[in-house]
Amino acid sequence: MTDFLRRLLATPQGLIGSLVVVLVLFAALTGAWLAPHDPDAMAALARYKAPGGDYLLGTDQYGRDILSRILSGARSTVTMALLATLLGTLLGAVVGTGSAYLGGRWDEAIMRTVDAVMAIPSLLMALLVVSLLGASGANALLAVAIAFMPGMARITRAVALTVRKQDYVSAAVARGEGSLYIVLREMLPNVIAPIVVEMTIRVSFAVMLFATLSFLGLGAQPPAADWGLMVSEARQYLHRSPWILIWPSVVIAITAIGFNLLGDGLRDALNPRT
Amino acid sequence: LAQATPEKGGTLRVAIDQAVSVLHPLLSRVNPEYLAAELLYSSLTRLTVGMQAEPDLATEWNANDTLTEWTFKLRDGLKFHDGSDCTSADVVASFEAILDPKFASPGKNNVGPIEKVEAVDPQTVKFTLSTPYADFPAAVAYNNARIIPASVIAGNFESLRSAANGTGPFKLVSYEPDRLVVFERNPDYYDPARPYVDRVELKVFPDLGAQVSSLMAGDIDLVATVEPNDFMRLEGADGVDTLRAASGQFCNVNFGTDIAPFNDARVRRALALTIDREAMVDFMTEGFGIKGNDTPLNKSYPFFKALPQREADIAEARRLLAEAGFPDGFEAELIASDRPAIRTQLAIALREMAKEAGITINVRTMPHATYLDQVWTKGAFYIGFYNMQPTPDGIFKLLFTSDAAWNETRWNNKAFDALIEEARGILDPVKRTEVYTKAQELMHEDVPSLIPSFFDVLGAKRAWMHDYAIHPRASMFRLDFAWLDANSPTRAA
Amino acid sequence: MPQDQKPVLSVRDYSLGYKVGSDTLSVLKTINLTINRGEILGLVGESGSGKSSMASAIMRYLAPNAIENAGAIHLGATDLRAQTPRQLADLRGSRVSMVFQDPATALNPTLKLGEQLAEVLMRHQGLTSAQAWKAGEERLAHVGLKSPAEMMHRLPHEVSGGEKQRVVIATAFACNPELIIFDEPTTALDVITSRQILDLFAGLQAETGVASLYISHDLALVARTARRVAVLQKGEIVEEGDTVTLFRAPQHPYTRALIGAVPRPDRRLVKADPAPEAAPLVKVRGVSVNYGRKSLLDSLLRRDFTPVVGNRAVTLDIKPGEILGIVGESGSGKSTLAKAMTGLNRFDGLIEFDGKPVRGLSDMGRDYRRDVQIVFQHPDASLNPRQRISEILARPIRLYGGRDGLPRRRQIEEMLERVRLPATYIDRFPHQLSGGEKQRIAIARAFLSNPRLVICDEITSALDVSVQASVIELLMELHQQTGAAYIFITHDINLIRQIAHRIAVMYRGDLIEVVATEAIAAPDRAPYTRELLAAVTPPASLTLTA
Amino acid sequence: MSASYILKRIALIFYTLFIVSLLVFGITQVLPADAAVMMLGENATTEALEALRNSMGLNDPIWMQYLRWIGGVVQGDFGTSLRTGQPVGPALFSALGTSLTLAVFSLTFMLALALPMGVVAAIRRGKATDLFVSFLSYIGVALPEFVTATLAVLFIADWWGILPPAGYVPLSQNPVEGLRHLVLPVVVVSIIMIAHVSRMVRSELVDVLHTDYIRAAHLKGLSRGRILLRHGLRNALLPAITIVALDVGYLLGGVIVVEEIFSIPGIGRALMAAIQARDLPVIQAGVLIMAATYSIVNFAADLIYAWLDKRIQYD
Ligand SMILES: Nc1ncnc2c1ncn2[C@@H]1O[C@H](COP(=O)(O)OP(=O)(O)OP(=O)(O)O)[C@@H](O)[C@H]1O
Ligand SMILES: Nc1ncnc2c1ncn2[C@@H]1O[C@H](COP(=O)(O)OP(=O)(O)OP(=O)(O)O)[C@@H](O)[C@H]1O
Ligand SMILES: [Mg+2]
Ligand SMILES: [Mg+2]
Ligand code: NI
Repeated sequence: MTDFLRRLLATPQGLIGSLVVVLVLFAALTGAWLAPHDPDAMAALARYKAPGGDYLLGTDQYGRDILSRILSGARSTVTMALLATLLGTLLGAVVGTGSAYLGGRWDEAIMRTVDAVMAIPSLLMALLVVSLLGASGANALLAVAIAFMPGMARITRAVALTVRKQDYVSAAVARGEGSLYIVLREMLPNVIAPIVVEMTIRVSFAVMLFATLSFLGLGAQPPAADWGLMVSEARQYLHRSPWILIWPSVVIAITAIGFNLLGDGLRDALNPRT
Repeated sequence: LAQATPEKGGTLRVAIDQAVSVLHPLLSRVNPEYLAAELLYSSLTRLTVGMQAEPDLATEWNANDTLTEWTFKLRDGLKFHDGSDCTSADVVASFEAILDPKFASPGKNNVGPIEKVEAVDPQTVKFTLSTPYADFPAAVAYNNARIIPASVIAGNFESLRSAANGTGPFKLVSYEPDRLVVFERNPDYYDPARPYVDRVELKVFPDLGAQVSSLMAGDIDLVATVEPNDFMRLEGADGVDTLRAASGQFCNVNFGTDIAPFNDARVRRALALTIDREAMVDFMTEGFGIKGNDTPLNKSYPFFKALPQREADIAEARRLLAEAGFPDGFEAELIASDRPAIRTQLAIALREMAKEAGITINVRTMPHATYLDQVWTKGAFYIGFYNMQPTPDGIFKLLFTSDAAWNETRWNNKAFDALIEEARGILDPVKRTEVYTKAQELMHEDVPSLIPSFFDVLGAKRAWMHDYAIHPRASMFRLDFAWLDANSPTRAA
Repeated sequence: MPQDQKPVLSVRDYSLGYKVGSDTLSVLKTINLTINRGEILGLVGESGSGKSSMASAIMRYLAPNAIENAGAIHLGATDLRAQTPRQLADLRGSRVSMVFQDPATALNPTLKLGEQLAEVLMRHQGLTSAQAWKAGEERLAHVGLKSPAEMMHRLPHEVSGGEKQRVVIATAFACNPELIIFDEPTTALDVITSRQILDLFAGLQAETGVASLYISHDLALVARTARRVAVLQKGEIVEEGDTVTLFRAPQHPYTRALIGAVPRPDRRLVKADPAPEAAPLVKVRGVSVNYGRKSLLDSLLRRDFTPVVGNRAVTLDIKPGEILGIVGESGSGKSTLAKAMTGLNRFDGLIEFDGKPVRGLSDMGRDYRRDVQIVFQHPDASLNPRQRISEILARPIRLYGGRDGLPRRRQIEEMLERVRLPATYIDRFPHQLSGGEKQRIAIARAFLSNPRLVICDEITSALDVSVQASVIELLMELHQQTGAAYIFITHDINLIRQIAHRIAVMYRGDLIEVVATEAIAAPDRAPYTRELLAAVTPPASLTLTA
Repeated sequence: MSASYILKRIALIFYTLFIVSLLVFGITQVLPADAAVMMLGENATTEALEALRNSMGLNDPIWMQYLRWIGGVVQGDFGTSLRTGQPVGPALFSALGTSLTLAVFSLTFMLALALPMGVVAAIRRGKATDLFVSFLSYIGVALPEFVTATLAVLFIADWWGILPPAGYVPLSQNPVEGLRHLVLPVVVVSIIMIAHVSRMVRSELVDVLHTDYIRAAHLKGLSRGRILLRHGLRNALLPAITIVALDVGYLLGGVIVVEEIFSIPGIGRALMAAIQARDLPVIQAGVLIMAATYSIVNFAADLIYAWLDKRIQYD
């Protein structure tokens, strides 16, 4: 493990990515306490303030402190993205490994269906699911998870199939091990690594997708301090005070880049070839 | 402002923020659709910017003494776009169609208490009303009260969804609901001078920012409604005129007065007392509005008399709550649909203000379609949004009487209903004002709905476009008066 | 053939290292080599000894992290180290060329063979495309390809491995270079094909007199091809000399160990034959395996479907304690049979184990699983990289029950000792072991259940000669201790002749014959068996000392 | 590539559309909205609504409604929009045309930039150029389209006034204006794809440049240009074809946002409007058409791939 960490941190991507992600996670955990102001408190006299003074990053259209909103929004934004990715991955992994394990006709039927579902662009899929369930953060989470599912199913299946062909799995089968042991102890640990890489990169994707859903009015709902929502609301006030748009965009970008870098770093660390 | 004589020609390009989903004038429901209908069709009367009824197809009208019978005289030689004559029979058929539940016209409840419509002669129409109604000439100017050919109503009513045949200043050239609707000048319009422009193009810009950018780039000539922030941005822009009219437009918080805890007037009043109205005007309108006093009338309406302004009083609010049995406040879910965004802004601002009095409000937003389906007129606590109506009667009858078309609050106050009914039969402005003031007092006291502020109607146009006055009603445009000067890029060709 | 004494290649005091992290890994140390015109120099050494690095150094195509410390490399009078990249490009392919181990990867999969040959001619001999194409056809004919014109138009995947390697060789010889480097050119090919390629090489070499550096770890092969041999150990040439002398009287202990590790059919490693009258432990009766499955669409359209045949009605017996060798070219169905017997493949037919019939996977109960164990070819792949040795070895004990009274960990440590690994390895992960050590773990895993039949599927082919010898030694020891029967699958006929009681020969899914090991070289063998045997290079020492 | 392979791929397209049709029909059935109310508006009487429901067959069993719908679709009748009362098919297909114009330009632009970027980064792996390209690609995936679109409008259209900020002019009507209006949307949709594709091209090419046959080509003394173009790129770009085709799914999704912001009357906006207005027939048809487009593009990509790379053995 330490060896792995050392390899991860040796690459610039791994290093910067880990740093950023740790920072973002830290903000997600403690942001609500660190916030200097009440993120929801409005101040009629302090609207559209530029950064400086009491308000480090300025204030928004209601006179709310942007820094506090970003900090307290970190929790929901990052957790949502993580949870959605996790859930999508989990669902996808179940379908993918299940399909790979069942094999034969079942595999064919399942994968063709997964392919079919993939023909619906993931944003559109998410839109449909949200409008079905109603616009709210929780439903957006589910929507993103569902939108991620087919892709993840495909990837896990591909990985699971390669793992399944490995001799150590054959050895376990020949030894007469039960399916449960084979799937859980022999296959899963080896399937997980590439999936973790894919997942990490998808987190940034999820952040984008949530933001886009918010823009289309189907994601997090005001007055939530969700970053995507903050950006999409801020578009309207861009000309009064660009800061309202800039700050949340910057944190979104940093988060997305951080997870992307970490994903690339993980990939390199797990695959010594490149 | 140079009072130049109108010049002819050019293409007027207007930005609209929603699709013209419905072209049928009897079925239109949102401002862009009203605009298209107004270009293509005419009504008996229409409202001036001062909210007075003026002749449109009808040149003159009069009523009997009890205000229950109204006779309208049509112009000579009116012709539909297809060349056929427009006569009193078409007017009768149109109004009958509007009133016929089968066709489900949204204007059914807005055109007055019509009992019967008759054609007296080809140019005279007589309306018999069930109750006296002094505002009738303004009511027949309602957006859906357009005159369409009787033959269409008898034949294929739905055909007007994709084609048009009216008596309006413009004819339909092409119709793409989500992109572009094109009109051309109607050479047979009853006023030979008007309209001045050759063509009108309605361009759909779903993104508000794109509208404004396009106006600044000179790609369009008029944005009928702009947001306060865009308005401020446009105020300094070269070659752009901003347009502003005080109005009775408002966003309100509706209580389901039959659902606890909002069935207790003390609770409703307590909530009203938490609102810092000055701040609310700022939050919601960026200052382009005035304070509301929890009644739908303001000084833009005739027969209006101001009541003492309600201001925030947290102590009193807490006292009322305690009296109503909520000494520690209560928790409630406030529902706002997502369009227009101002609904959410009101909800969020109220949430913060109500906190002071210990009331916890959870804001829930939902797509407009879901809101209409599940919450509207049924909910306990939700946000409404209304254009200014032509008359006080219009707004009261639309929202607050027991028989209101959209009885959002189920307030159903008999005394109030009687006052509104009484006012309908009064011609004397002083007396009418008195009655409406009493009605306002009832509302102000009982607070079926919170009306914290009114918004001005804001718009913007290129300086090369002239004689366009923004209408307080926001759903009226009168583009047949507008003209383009030689600086307009579309005049050059 | 007269030998021109002016060296074509001379390497003087050459050293090479690779930068790994902040350290430098020294790979070649003060190497001195010369090759004269018409001469073949064999370069042998175990894996990682630096053979390929030497080839790259000569070709001036070094990894970016390579560090050259000292020394000179001359091709004729040209100082290769002093050449600019442009000059080098002119040299490569025209004055010096190279043949790689695997023809499948050395050819661009999306370009026609003809183009890949013709481009060298165009580049170095200034031919036009049409001329080069014609010349290419001649070259192909020269390397013994049947229809060269047609061959020129084929893509690599449309021809066999042997044909590919012929194309590669034709390309290497195309511009009549002074020096050709062969880096294990036959390892990827099966016995018979590699034999043909070697003959082709010998012929061409004699004809053109090109100087060659022939790299291999197969001593027997080098002994046949090269007149002179250099032995490389950990980057140093420990011994160099005339092939005959070197093999007859190796000076350096490393050379001796290398030669000693070469399997020699005459030196049998199994003692007694199993009791001939004993009832067979396993009876394989008409076992067939087909690969592939009719797809849904095919069955919907009622289309015919021809499956890939893995095994066609294989029948054989194995007696208790017997070592049965299975040989045959790649793809002949050896592994398929092994997999069928261990329940990894569906099969038709009957397997009788110790009198109990097994008709399919469901008949393979716990007892069968315990009694029949398999060891795979690639030690890297057969051990789960995410499990410690302790977990890997604990499984058979948990599944089949170990010896009572002894803690499981203790049993594992004992087993480690039996396969001659330190007990401290118990907490390691597979990647912390060498290839040979990993294979020992795999063997330990198989023997933990006290099996009665162990199937070894080419278990030594991924290992170095010397490591291979020690693994074989271990296997023989375990055989004596436990008396388990083995099925030993291999390509190495010399090896199998050392250890098997009987040898089964397979060809394209069919079992050709099963013969006693002594009788494998008898003249009345099946034609394919004879062909196979003839292709085998007998161990150098044998031919040379006899 | 055999006829049976093609047949199989076509069967797969139909299967895909079947599954998608089931899915979207299912979703629209449970959407919280009543088609009859949508059509008649909130003022309609109960009787009128009931009559409409009957005439639209909304009271039939679900499977019958599905069969009726799919039957219509097969005959090219996608139903009538609840919102506009117009037939769905023609409106959506013209919107699809608009979106495809945008998509084709975006793909072209994306490839024109992403390919050279990836190639240069691969050749100069580890050098400053490579880092710069990586940096660009990280930036590219860092912001949602609606932000990049907003910024593009702000800087390029509002401040510099070079390009129109929004709107759409059909190319057939006025090619010059049409192209001018396409520039910003095309750039915005392409950004994320450029990042993705250039990274992919880079890693594919890096892999290829490490193969034995590239080494062999070097050792044959071939020129760097020939090695890169003839041996390297060809093999690196082939897999890119299928991946780019998969990106079309992303493109179709991204188009929704871009069309919304730039007021382009494409299928994305039509769908968005339909979703907001609960215009069920349009949602159904729109999703189906998008899925069909995606499937067909991927089919084409597979065919091209199989045709270019004869190695691939499809079964
Ligand atoms: N680019 C490199 N960086 C670091 N170490 C390397 C590099 N290339 C080779 N090595 C190491 O140098 C040593 C010699 O490698 P080389 O490929 O020359 O061996 P070889 O004798 O050809 O082995 P084999 O018989 O397996 O082909 C090995 O230990 C190898 O791991
Ligand atoms: N899973 C599979 N699916 C389809 N065909 C297979 C499969 N495994 C093996 N085959 C085919 O079955 C035949 C026999 O293969 P098998 O692996 O048994 O050969 P082998 O003798 O072990 O060869 P090698 O010496 O290369 O290991 C070959 O033609 C091979 O291509
Ligand atoms: Mg080597
Ligand atoms: Mg095998
Ligand atoms: Ni334009």
